Amino acid sequence: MSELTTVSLITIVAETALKTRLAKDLKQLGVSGYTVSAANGEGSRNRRAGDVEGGNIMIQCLASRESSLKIMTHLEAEYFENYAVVAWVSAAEVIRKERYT
Amino acid sequence: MSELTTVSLITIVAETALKTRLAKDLKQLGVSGYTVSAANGEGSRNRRAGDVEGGNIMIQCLASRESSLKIMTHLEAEYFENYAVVAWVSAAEVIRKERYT
Amino acid sequence: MSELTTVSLITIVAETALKTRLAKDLKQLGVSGYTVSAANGEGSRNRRAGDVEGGNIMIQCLASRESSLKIMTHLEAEYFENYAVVAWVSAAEVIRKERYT
Amino acid sequence: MDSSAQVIIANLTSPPVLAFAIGLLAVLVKGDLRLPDPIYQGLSIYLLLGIGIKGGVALRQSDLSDVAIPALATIVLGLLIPVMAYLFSGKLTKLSEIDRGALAAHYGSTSLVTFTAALVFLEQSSIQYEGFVTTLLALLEIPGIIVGLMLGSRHLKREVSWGESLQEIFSSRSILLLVGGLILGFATGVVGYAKIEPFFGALFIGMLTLFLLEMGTLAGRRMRDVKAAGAGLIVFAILFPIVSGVLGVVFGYASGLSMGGAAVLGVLAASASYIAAPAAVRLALPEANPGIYLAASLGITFPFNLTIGIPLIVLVAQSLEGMVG
Amino acid sequence: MDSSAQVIIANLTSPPVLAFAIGLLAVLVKGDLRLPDPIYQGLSIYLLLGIGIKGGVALRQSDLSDVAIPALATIVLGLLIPVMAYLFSGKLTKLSEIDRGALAAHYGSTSLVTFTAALVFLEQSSIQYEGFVTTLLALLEIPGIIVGLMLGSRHLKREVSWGESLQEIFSSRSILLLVGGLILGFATGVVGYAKIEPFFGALFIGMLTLFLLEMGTLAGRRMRDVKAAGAGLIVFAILFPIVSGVLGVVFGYASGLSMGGAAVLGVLAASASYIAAPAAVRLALPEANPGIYLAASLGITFPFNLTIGIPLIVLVAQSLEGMVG
Amino acid sequence: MDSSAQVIIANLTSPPVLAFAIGLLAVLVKGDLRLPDPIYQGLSIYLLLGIGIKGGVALRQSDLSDVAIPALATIVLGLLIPVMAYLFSGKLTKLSEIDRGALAAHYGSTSLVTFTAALVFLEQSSIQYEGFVTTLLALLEIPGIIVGLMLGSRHLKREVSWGESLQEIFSSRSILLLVGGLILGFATGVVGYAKIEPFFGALFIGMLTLFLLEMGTLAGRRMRDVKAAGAGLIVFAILFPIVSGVLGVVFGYASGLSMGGAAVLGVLAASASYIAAPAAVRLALPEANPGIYLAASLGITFPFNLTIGIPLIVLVAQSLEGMVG
Ligand SMILES: Nc1ncnc2c1ncn2[C@@H]1O[C@H](COP(=O)(O)O)[C@@H](O)[C@H]1O
Ligand SMILES: Nc1ncnc2c1ncn2[C@@H]1O[C@H](COP(=O)(O)O)[C@@H](O)[C@H]1O
Ligand SMILES: Nc1ncnc2c1ncn2[C@@H]1O[C@H](COP(=O)(O)O)[C@@H](O)[C@H]1O
Ligand code: NA
Ligand code: NA
Ligand code: NA
Repeated sequence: MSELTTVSLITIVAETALKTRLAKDLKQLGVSGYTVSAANGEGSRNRRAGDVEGGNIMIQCLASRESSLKIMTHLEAEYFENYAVVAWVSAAEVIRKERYT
Repeated sequence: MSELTTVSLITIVAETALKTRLAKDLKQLGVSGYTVSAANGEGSRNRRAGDVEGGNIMIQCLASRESSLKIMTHLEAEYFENYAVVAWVSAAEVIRKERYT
Repeated sequence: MSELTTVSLITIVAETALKTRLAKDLKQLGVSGYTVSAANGEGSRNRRAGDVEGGNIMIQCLASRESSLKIMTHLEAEYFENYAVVAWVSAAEVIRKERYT
Repeated sequence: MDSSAQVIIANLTSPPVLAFAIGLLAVLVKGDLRLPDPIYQGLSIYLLLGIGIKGGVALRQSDLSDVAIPALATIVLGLLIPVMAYLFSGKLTKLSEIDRGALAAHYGSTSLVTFTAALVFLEQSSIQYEGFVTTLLALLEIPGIIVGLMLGSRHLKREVSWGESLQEIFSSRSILLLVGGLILGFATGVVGYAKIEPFFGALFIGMLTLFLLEMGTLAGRRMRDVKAAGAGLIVFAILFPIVSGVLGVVFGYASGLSMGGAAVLGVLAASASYIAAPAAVRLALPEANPGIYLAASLGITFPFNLTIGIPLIVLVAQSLEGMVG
Repeated sequence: MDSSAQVIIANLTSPPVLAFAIGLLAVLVKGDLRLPDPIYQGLSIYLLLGIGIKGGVALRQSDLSDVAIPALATIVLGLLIPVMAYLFSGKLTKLSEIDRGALAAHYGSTSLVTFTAALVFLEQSSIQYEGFVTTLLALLEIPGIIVGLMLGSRHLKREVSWGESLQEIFSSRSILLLVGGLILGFATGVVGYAKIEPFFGALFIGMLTLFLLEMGTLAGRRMRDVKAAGAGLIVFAILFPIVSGVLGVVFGYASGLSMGGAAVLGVLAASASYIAAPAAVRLALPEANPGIYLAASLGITFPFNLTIGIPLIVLVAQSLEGMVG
Repeated sequence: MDSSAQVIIANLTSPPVLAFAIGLLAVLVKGDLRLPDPIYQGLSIYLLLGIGIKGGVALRQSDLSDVAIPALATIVLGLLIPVMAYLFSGKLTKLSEIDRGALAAHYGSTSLVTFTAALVFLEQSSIQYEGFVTTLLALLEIPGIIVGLMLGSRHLKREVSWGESLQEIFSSRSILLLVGGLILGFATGVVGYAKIEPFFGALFIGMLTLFLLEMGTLAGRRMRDVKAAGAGLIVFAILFPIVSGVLGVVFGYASGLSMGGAAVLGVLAASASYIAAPAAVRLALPEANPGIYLAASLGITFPFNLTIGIPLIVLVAQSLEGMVG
C-alpha cells in the first residue's frame, strides 16, 4: 500500500440555511472536496430560522493542516457570532496526501 | 484566530428507540450540546426493535475529557449489555474550549 | 469504568452504487460491524452514475490498526482508480477493544 | 365451491394481500422492495389518521350510550388476553418469563393494518359493522402492553422505569394520530368529511396496498428468526390468535354488537402489535429477545391473520350469530 | 345564530383547521405529530405547484387587461405594508430596529397556506373570486421581504450582501414552483388540466389537512417563544393583520376586484410569511432574533388568520361592498 | 394546421411534458426543483408498480398465445439494438470501445417514463394498443444491458464479475416492481383493480407530472456534459432513436401487433435507459465515463423522445400501417 500520511479533517455543524454559502467558502479557501450530511441537534443558543426549513447540516472536509486553520479562522470571523455553527479539527491518515490541499 | 485547544469528541451509535433517552442522559451529564444524524449498520449482535421503527442514530458530542469519560461509564453501566450501542472517543481541536463542558 | 484503549476508525465516503459491495468487502476483511449513513459531496473527479440513483454513502468502521491498514490497501487496489471513493483512518478510544477485530 | 372457500379466495386475491405476498417473495430472490423510510412513515400517518377520521365521523352518528358496554368489554379483553398469552406460551414453548411477558404485550395489543384489512374485507362482503369500532381499536392498543410489561418484569432484579415507559406509550404517535383523527372526524362530521373523502377515502385501499408491499418485505426478513424460533412458537403464533379471536367474537356478541362488529372485535383480539408493542418492550424490557416477539407477531401472526385469520373469524362470527349474547 | 357566527364556525370545523388544532394540541401532551421532513417538503411542493397550476388555468380565461391594475395595487401593498409594520411595531414593542425590520419582511410577504385556506373558505361559502389571484400571491411574495431587509439593515455597520440575498430570494423553490405552476397551467389550459385534476384538484383539501397537522405542531413549538415575547408583540401580531387585511380589501375594491377578489387580497395582505421570509432574513440579517419573528408570524398571526382572520376579512369585504371603488 | 402538427402540439402542451420543460428551465435560473430523494423514490415505485398492475390486468384479458411472437420479437430487438448502437456510435464519434459498450447498454435497454408517456399519448389520441405491452417493456429491460456490457468489456484486461453484476441486474428494484405489479394485476383482475383504480389509475398522470418536474431538473444538470460531449454524440443521441424506433415499429407489425402496439414497441426500442443501465454499467464497467452515457440518454434522447420522438414514431406507425407484416 502507498504510505499513510496525516492531514486534517475539519467538521462543521451548521444550520441548513448556510449550506450553499459554506460550500462556496470552502471552495474559495481551496479545499479539494467536501462531504455533507443531514443532522439535527441541540446547542446552547438554538437560534435559527426554525424547524420550518429543517435542521442542521454536517460538513466534513479533508484538508492540509494549513487550510484547516484558515477555515477555522474564516468561520470564527464570519459565522460564529450570529449563526448556529460549531466546528472542530481532528487528525486523519490518508493515502496520497497531495489530493488534500 | 483564537487558539485551538483539544477536547473530546464522543460518538455514539445506537438503535433509534434510544434517541430521547440518550439525549436526556447527555444533558443530565452536563454537555453543552450534541448533534444527531440517521444511520444504519450491522454489528455482532443485531438485537433491536427491528426495521419497523428504523435503524440507528449517530450522536456526536464535543465535551471535556472528563465529561466524555463520565459518558462512557454511563453508557457501559446502562446500555452496553442489553442495547445495540457502540461508542468511541476521539480528539478534536476547537476554538473556545470553555463552550464544551 | 473498564479501561479505554485505542483502535482505528476507518471512514469511507463512496458513491451509493458501491454500498452492497463495500459492505461485503468489509465483512470479508473481518470487521465486527460498520455504520452507514447517507451523504452528498463534491470532489475533484465527480464521476458517478449520476444524481438519479442518489449521492454518496459514508461508512464508519471501528477496527484494529491491522485491519484498518488492510482495508485501505484493499480500497486502493480495487476502487480508488475508477470509483468516487475517499477514505481516511483516525484514532478512536473504546471500551472492550476485543470487540473490534 | 362453497361460500367459505369463496370468501377466503376473495380475500387472497385482493390487492393488499397480493402486495404483501409480493413483498415477501421479493425477499426470497434477495430483492428489496422496502419503501424509503419517510414514505413508509408518511403512509402509516395517512392510514392512522384516515382510520381515525372515518371512525370519528361514524362515532358522531352512533348513539353514544351504545358504545359504553362494548368499550368495557374491549378493556376487559385488553387485560385478559395478555395473561392468557403469557400462560399459553408457557405451555407451548420453553421461553423465559421475560420473553413470554414480551409476547403477552404484543398479543394483548393490536395491529392497525390487520384491523384495516378486516374493515376492507367486511365492506367487500357487504357486512355492516358499528361505526365506533375504531374507538375500540384505540382502547385495545395500550392496556395489553402494560399488562405484558408487568408480567415480563415481575422477576427482574432491576427497577423498571414505569413513568418514562408509560409516557412514551401514551404520547406515541400512533395513539395521538388515531385519537386526533377520531376528534377531527367527530368535529367535522359528514359535511366536512365529504371534502377530504377523495384523499382519505377513495385512495385508502391503494395506499394500503403500497404499505403492505413493505410489510411483506419486513415479514420476509423475519423468516430467518421464524426458522430459529422452533415449532412451539410457530404453533403459538397460529393457535393463539384463533383462540383470542373467538374470545373477541364472544365478547362482541355478549356486549351487544352486530355480527360485523363482533367480527371486528374478534380480529382486534386476534391481531398482534408489531409497532407500538415492540417500541415499548424494547425500552422497558430490553432483556427480551426481539428475534422472538417479532418473529411471532410480524413473521407469523400478521401474515396468518391477513390471509386466513380474518375470513376465518368472520365465518366464526357468522356461525355464532344468534347463539351468544 | 346569525350568519357571521355561522361563517366562523363553518371555518373552525373544516378539516384543515381542525388538523391544525390537533397538531397544536399534540405538542401540549409532549407528542410529536411532525411529518417526516421529505413528506413535508413533498406536500409543500404539491401545494405550491397545484395552486400555481390552477391559477394559470384561470389566468388564461381572464382578460389580461383586467389583471394590470390589481397587480399594480398588489405591488404598492407590498411596498407599503412592511413600512407600516416597521412603524407599528415600533409603537407597540421595544424591539430593536433590526428585529422590527425582520418583522416588516415577514408581514410584507405572504403565507401560501393562509391564501389557500382562504380560497377553500370562499369556495365553501360559494363566493366567486377572480381567477388571477394566484398571480397576486406571486407578486406579493417578494417586495415586502426586500423592503423589510432594507429597513432592518439601515443602521448596521457591516455591508449587506444584497446580490447573494436577492439571488437566493428570486431562485427560491417556492417562487419557482408557483411561477412554474402558473406557466404550466396557462399553457395546458382547461383541457390539459382535466387530466391532472384527480391529483391536483380532488386531493387538494386532504393534502392541505395533512400539511396543517404539521403546521400545528410547528406553531405549538413556538408557544414558548410567544410567552417570552411579551404582550406588545402579541398585540402587534393580532392587530396588525386586521389593519393590513382591511387595507388589502380597500386596495382590492379600489383596483376593481369583485367582493371575493377583494377578500383574497385582504387575506394576502394580512398574512405573514413563515417560509420565504425567515430563510431570507436568516441569511441577510442574522442579527435579528428568530424567536421574535417566528413567534409572531408562525405562533400567533398564522393561527389567528386561519381561525378568525379569514372569516373576519370576508365579512369586512362583504360590509364594504359597494362603499369603496 | 395539419394533423401531424396538431398531434405534436397536443403532446407538447400536456402537463407531464410541460412539467419536464419547467424543471429544465429552473436549472437555467440556478433554481432547484428536485424533489426530496424519498419522494422521488416513492414516485418511481408508484409508477413502476402502477404500470405493472395495469399491464397485469390487461394481460389476463389477452389471449396468451398472442403474446408469444411479439415477446420473441422484443427479445431479438433487445439483442440487436445494442449491437447497432455500438457500431453506429463508432461511425459518429471517436469514443473508446468501453464508452461505446456503455452507450450500447443504455440504448439496448428502455425507459419506463418514455414508455408511460407513450401510453398516455396513445390514450389521449384514442389509439388502441395490446394490453400486454407492459410485458414487452419488462422483456426489453435487461438483455440490452448484458449485450452492451459484453461489448464494452471485450478488450478489458481485468476479469468482469458477471455473477455479481447479473444478480444485481435481475434483483434490481425496477424489475421486481414491474414483474411484481404484473403478477398482482394478473391475480387480482378487473374486480380487484377497481378498488385501487382511484389510486393507481386516476392519479397516474398527476404523479407522472410531478415526476417529470424532477426529470427535467436532472436533464438540465446534464446540459454541461452535453456541451462537452461534442456534435457526434448529439447526432447519435437524436438519430439513433429514430432508427431503432422505426425498427421497433417494423418488428411490431411483423410480429402481428396492431398499429398502437407497433408504435409502443417502436417507442420502447427508441428509448434509452437512465436508471437500470447506469447502475449496472457503473458497477460492471467503471472505466466508462458517466458524463458520456448520461449526457446522451438523459440529456438528449429522453427529452427528444418525450417531445418529438413519441409523436413521430406514432406517425411512422400510422404511415406504415398495412405496408408491413
Ligand atoms: N457540544 C456540542 N457537541 C456537538 N454538537 C454540538 C455541540 N453544541 C452544539 N452542537 C451542534 O451545533 C448546533 C448549533 O449549536 P448552538 O449554536 O449552540 O445552538 C446544534 O444544533 C448542534 O447540532
Ligand atoms: N465495528 C463497528 N464499527 C462501526 N460501527 C459498528 C461496529 N460494530 C457495530 N457498529 C454499529 O453499532 C450497531 C449495533 O451493533 P451491535 O450491537 O453489535 O449489533 C450496528 O448496527 C452498527 O451501526
Ligand atoms: N477533500 C475532501 N474532503 C471530504 N470529502 C471529500 C473530499 N474530496 C472528495 N470527498 C468526497 O468524496 C466524494 C468523491 O470524490 P471525487 O472522487 O473526488 O469526486 C465526493 O463526492 C465527496 O463526498
Ligand atoms: Na390482540
Ligand atoms: Na402580508
Ligand atoms: Na431502447
